[in-house]
Amino acid sequence: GGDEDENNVSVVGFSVLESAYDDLFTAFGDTDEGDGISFNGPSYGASGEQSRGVADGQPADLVHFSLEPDMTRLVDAGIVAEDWKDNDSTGICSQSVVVMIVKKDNPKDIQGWQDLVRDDVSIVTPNPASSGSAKWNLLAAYGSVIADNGSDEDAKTYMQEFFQHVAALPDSGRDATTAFTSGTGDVLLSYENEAILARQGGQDFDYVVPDTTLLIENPCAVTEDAENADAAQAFLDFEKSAAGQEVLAADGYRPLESAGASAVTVEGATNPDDPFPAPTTLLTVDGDFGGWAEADDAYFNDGEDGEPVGVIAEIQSQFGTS
Amino acid sequence: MTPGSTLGLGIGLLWFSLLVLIPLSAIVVEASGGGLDTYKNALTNDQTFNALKITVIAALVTTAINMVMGTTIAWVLVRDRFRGKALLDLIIDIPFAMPTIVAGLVLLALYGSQGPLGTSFENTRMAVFLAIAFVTLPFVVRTVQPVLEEMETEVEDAAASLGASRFTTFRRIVLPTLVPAIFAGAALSFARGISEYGSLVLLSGNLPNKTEVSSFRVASLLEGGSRASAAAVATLMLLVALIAIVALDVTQRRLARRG
Amino acid sequence: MANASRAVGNRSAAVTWTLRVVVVVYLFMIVAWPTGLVAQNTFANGLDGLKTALSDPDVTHSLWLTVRVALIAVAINLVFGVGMSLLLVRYRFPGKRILSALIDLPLSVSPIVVGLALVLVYNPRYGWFGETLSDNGIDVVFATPGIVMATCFVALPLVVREVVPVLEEMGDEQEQAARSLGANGRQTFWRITLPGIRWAIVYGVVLSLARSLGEFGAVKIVAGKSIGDKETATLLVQREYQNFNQDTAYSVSFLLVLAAVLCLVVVAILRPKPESQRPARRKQARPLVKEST
Amino acid sequence: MSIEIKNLSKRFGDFVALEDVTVSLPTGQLTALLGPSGGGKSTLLRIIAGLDSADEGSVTIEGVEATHLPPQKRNVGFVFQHYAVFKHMTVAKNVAFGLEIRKRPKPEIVERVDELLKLVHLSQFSHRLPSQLSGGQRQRMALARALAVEPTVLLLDEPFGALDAKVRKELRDWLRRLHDEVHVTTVFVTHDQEEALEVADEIVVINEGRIEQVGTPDQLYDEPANPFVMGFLGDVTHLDGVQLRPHDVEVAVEPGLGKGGVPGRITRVLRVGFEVRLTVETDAGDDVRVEMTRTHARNLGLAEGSRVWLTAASGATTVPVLAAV
Amino acid sequence: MSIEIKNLSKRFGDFVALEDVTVSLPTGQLTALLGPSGGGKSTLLRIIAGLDSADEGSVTIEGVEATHLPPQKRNVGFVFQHYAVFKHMTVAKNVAFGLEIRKRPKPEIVERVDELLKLVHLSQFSHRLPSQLSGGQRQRMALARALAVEPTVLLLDEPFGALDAKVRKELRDWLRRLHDEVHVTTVFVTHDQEEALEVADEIVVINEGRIEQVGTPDQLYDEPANPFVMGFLGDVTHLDGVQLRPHDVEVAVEPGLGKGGVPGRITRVLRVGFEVRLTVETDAGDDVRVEMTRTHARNLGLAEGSRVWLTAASGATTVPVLAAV
Ligand SMILES: Nc1ncnc2c1ncn2[C@@H]1O[C@H](COP(=O)(O)OP(=O)(O)OP(=O)(O)O)[C@@H](O)[C@H]1O
Ligand SMILES: Nc1ncnc2c1ncn2[C@@H]1O[C@H](COP(=O)(O)OP(=O)(O)OP(=O)(O)O)[C@@H](O)[C@H]1O
Ligand SMILES: [Mg+2]
Ligand SMILES: [Mg+2]
Ligand SMILES: O=S(=O)([O-])[O-]
Repeated sequence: GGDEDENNVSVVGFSVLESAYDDLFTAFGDTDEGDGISFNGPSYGASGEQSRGVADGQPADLVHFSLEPDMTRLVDAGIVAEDWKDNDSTGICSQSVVVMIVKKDNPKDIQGWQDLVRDDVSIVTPNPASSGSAKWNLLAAYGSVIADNGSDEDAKTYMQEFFQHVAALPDSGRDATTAFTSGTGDVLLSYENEAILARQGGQDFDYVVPDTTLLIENPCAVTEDAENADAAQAFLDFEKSAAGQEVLAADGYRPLESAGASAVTVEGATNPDDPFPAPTTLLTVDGDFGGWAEADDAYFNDGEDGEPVGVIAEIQSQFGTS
Repeated sequence: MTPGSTLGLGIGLLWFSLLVLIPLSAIVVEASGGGLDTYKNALTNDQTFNALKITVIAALVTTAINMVMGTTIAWVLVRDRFRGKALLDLIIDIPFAMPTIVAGLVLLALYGSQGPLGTSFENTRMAVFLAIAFVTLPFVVRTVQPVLEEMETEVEDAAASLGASRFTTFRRIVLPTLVPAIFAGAALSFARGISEYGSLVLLSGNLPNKTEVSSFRVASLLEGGSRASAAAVATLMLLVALIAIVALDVTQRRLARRG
Repeated sequence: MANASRAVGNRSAAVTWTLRVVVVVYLFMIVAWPTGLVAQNTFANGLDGLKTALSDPDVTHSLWLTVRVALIAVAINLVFGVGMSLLLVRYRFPGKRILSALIDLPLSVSPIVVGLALVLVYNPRYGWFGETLSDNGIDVVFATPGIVMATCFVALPLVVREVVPVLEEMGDEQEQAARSLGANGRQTFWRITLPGIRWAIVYGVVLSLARSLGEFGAVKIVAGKSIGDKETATLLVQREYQNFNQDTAYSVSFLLVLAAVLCLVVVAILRPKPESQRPARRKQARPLVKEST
Repeated sequence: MSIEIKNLSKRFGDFVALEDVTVSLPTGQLTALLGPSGGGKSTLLRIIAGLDSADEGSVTIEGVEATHLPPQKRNVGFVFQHYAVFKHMTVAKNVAFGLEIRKRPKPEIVERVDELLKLVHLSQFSHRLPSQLSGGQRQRMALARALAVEPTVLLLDEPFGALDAKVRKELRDWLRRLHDEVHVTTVFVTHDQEEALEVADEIVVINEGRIEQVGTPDQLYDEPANPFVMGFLGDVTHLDGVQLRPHDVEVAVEPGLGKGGVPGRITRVLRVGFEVRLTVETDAGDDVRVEMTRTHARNLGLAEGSRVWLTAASGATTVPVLAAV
Repeated sequence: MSIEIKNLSKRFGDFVALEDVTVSLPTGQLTALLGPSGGGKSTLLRIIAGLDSADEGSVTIEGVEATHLPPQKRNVGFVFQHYAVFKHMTVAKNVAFGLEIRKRPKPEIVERVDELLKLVHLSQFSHRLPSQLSGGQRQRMALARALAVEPTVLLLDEPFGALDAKVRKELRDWLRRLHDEVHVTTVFVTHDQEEALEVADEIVVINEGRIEQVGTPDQLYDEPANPFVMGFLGDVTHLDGVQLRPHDVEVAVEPGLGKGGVPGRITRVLRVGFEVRLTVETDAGDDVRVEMTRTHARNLGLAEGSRVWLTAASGATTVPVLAAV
């Protein structure tokens, strides 16, 4: 949007990004580079849907998705440069981990992945067809079995049980939060930053960082035909800088190592002074699933192009929720 | 047709086509692109099937409620007299004029867990029924009301003078006269019920197989990038809308013919 | 009715009261109370909620956009509606009946389907016409024209539905009289036809306005989730509510409800009074009734 | 026996629609309630039928005290001006309605409906819907429907008011003949004096909620009780300070003996059928209307411009002008 | 000069509404188009006004070839049965409409409207809306509106059809007088023969799209061209193999000389005003209707049951029964 405005950067981001970006816009506006640059008409929604929107023509100068395949779609469409990863942060702007959001005081005492498939527990996680958060959650769940020395078969069995406990598959990470806060399910799988943000916003629940979890890395890029490429790039640079990462950290994102940001107190975190506890086992997509290019096909391919259906997608479809 | 009116008709049809006809056909074309398989796959998906089932059931149930309540309301508005009746008449149209998203919010405020009633209807089937009952409320009332107003009370006098009791008069004389209007309203109510979206956004929780209705199914297929499947479900919904419109047209014509 | 007879009028008091109470309670529970709660929630903290909301540029932006879109859509529907009504009532042409039925179609199409339909045709990348239009610098989807079209679509039949019956009832005798007195087509339309249907047009416009201000689903699909200058008030309500800003959501909702109710009040005031407030019908009708077989 | 109405009053709010009406409508006869619009005719008829209730007074129908009976217990047939047909039922179903309500056996109903439709000449239309009938046919159907339940009295509220002149005349004759066949006590409302004079055995003139006069057509025409009845029952013209009927004005082509009549000049001659209608402007400047047969006019050689002298015929019904309404 | 209609034909689909109609309607006169419903009267009038177009034939109005002129160019005043008043305009505005369209100067319009409203006796209603007028007043307003543009011809389609009998009669007289004042060529449609006979200078009888006869009221009444016209213009009864008017039947109380007349018995005596209507059942079983004056009936001492002998009066208009329609 904001085509009329020369110094406007149009942003397309994934669903939970909004309030962090609002803070970033403000902080960036206070810098010299950011002076006079505006961010009217940003758009936030389920990562996959947002990515498809841009591929289908929604105007964007700067895109910030939940996960890499959504960026790859734009590279394939020629909207984002092939070399979008060639920088210090390998194209990543923000980080988080998968956490379990539970009711206040954790009445069902949910601590880890095996608790999710207990008889009395129902799960809310978004729909992988549109949401990035969903794919992170499902991979984390699958990976937790492998990390526990399980086989792929064990993991599949676990995922089958998992889906039996799913109460709702909202369209985006944010929709999932709304569903959970309005009473659906006993546990919500989400970004750590979303848990912290919601608590900052007055939502009265707790969250658990399980022992085994997955590192979330959200990619970002300036588009090829950006109307305001310089301004967009300046903002992106600011976001990845120490100052930018500190802003993000205050909103619950784990700072990028490459930025060298100093520690901040994070309101809403379980322990505001040690906001980002390290899990016992931190899985990564590159390290444990062979990178997104492989993982997306292997686990989430919906088989529409006649290719083999992804492992998780297949299990999910058996439960009729797709 | 004069040249001027022909030109007017041309422009009107062009706009109508660009706005309505071509886009709606695009849905059918999109869905049919992959042959019948698209329909088969879309509709054999359990979640889709359940969404359609829930939608149809909710629309049917609320339509049935509307047929009874709508007729009763119309009756009271036309035949009864009491203070504040004009206000009731106004209230009937509120669901039609109120933005649907707000309608959901409004119902949530009363029937949600934070509402004064202590009911927590959010994310339940009750919420779906409630929302659809709310948005479809005016249809039967507004189709029956004018017919009742037009109806000569003399006809009822005639039945009475022929020996019919009030109940018999209602059942054999009044009701048959109202039936076409009731069904016309029901057709509109059903069509609207089956296509409801906005009022459910904040209210139904959109739980698959439980409270997810077909509009959400289309939206979510679309968000998930399955345009063809979305179009297939949309085609089905369009078909129902068309049938409702035809039913409406037929009943209205029958009403007119009866004179 | 004025001449409600004994047989019809004095039903037993028990039945009258039962029906009356059932109707009042039902309407109160379904419509009146929930609607009232919006106001209550909006003013829970006095005027603060409303003030805060209105100081948010996104809110004012969205309200302004909503009003602008609604006005444009109403203007388009007005011209289309009046023109179409005239054609449907005063002229004969093949396919007329189908057209008149199809015009009602938007009333029963899901807003999501409307959005999907428009996207399929006007999307700049894969839409049937979208590419061509976009190459010529015309953006429809993800831009205001799309929002206007979606709004036009859902409110399309409202003017026609109001005007057609009035035109039919009016008949063409007055127009013929004007012609015989020397008026040409244009003069006849402006001086005779239009004044004859002006109230119907006003109702149609007011109803369209209410509907246009409140459109949600179709716009949501077409607009592309953009905040600020492409976000209508209803979209903002959803976003704010889901972003845990219930106060803003209620404040904007309240404004929308207020607009809707105002529209209805206008219609209620303008509509001719029902039978009961006119002189007794049987007397009035007599000289006009001529039997035709 | 008959319909006895005693001291009946009816008010709508402040408005007095009927004021202390007492009248007896004879059994087996065809009685007309005649009067101007708003006079209270329909109100009276509806009270007899039980469709409205009186504020005061009583109604007795064929010996049965009926003041407080509901309409369905009065066994009264009512025919409405606008027919009040049941639009969703066929002609036969309409006629059968009252019998079905009474749970008569099927074959009996079929037979009776057939018979009635034959009576009103609608046999071939029995399966049509009312919307497919002409106005006159609808009205005949409404009559058959009312007759089906063998009412003790038949009440018709301006039964032909909604029909056009020609059909109205036909149906008028037909009603008279029907009554001569069926002989049910019949009361019909009209505001057309010709209709009343032609059809009724007895006429009740009602005006402003009061009964002005009751009598046979001849009585009313020849001995009107007051100027209102005189004016309402036929044409009236003014001559020399009195009201009289145009055919009671005698025309002479030369001044008579004595007073010699009122001199004037013929300004208009109109022939309708075998009747001639003259307009005479008197020397005083008044217009007097005169009617006579064509033969008579020809004998007198009357034409536009003729000078004439007018007198009231001997035995003419006259009323002083001052009292005229 | 006048309205000349030549070989006019009009079809609606297969249905022939007018078939080769040729007629000349004289200037300055009041002409009635008389005929039964569906005969084509309105169609003819609308074609003259240009509101419909003919399939074949030509229309000339006061010397101007008008066949293809649009209505607004014909300078024709048209008055519709249901008035077609402009509901949203006051009476004065209605009347002024045609003048405003013609962009006449304001003061002239005001003056002319005043004058016309005076003519139709509506001056005190000039600021009312049509809905506040009675039917008769509305029709007078419609007339004033049509007259305002000083039309060369004034066309009225059943102008009084929607009014009730009393008002209709009043307006009829008023139209006649108005025409005598204004003298504009006027054509009016009616299906009421009495209206035509009373008001028109000349009558055109139309039936089934064809012209049956053209003539003055007297010509049509006394010398009907065919049984249809005879039957349509007045009452007809049958006597001894011929059709004739009821007042042309002579009644004797004893058999006459020679053939002696048709014997019968009076079955019904009906007095309406100064006229008496008898129904006589002949010995052959036919019903014959007879009309005579009351005096005549009294002189003969006629009553129900009297035995009488009937003959056709000498000079009576008769038509053989077989040819009757
Ligand atoms: N339900 C009513 N409420 C108020 N006034 C009424 C009602 N019914 C009749 N009236 C008044 O009572 C008076 C008599 O009415 P009624 O219908 O009996 O007259 P009518 O003689 O039948 O006249 P018409 O010939 O016009 O039918 C009228 O002035 C009428 O306005
Ligand atoms: N627009 C039309 N389409 C088809 N048929 C028509 C149309 N207008 C008139 N007719 C037919 O043409 C015939 C003559 O109609 P017209 O209106 O001239 O009759 P009319 O003599 O004026 O009768 P009425 O006294 O009932 O007004 C009728 O049978 C009528 O049904
Ligand atoms: Mg009456
Ligand atoms: Mg006609
Ligand atoms: O916005 S999500 O992609 O995380 O749903």
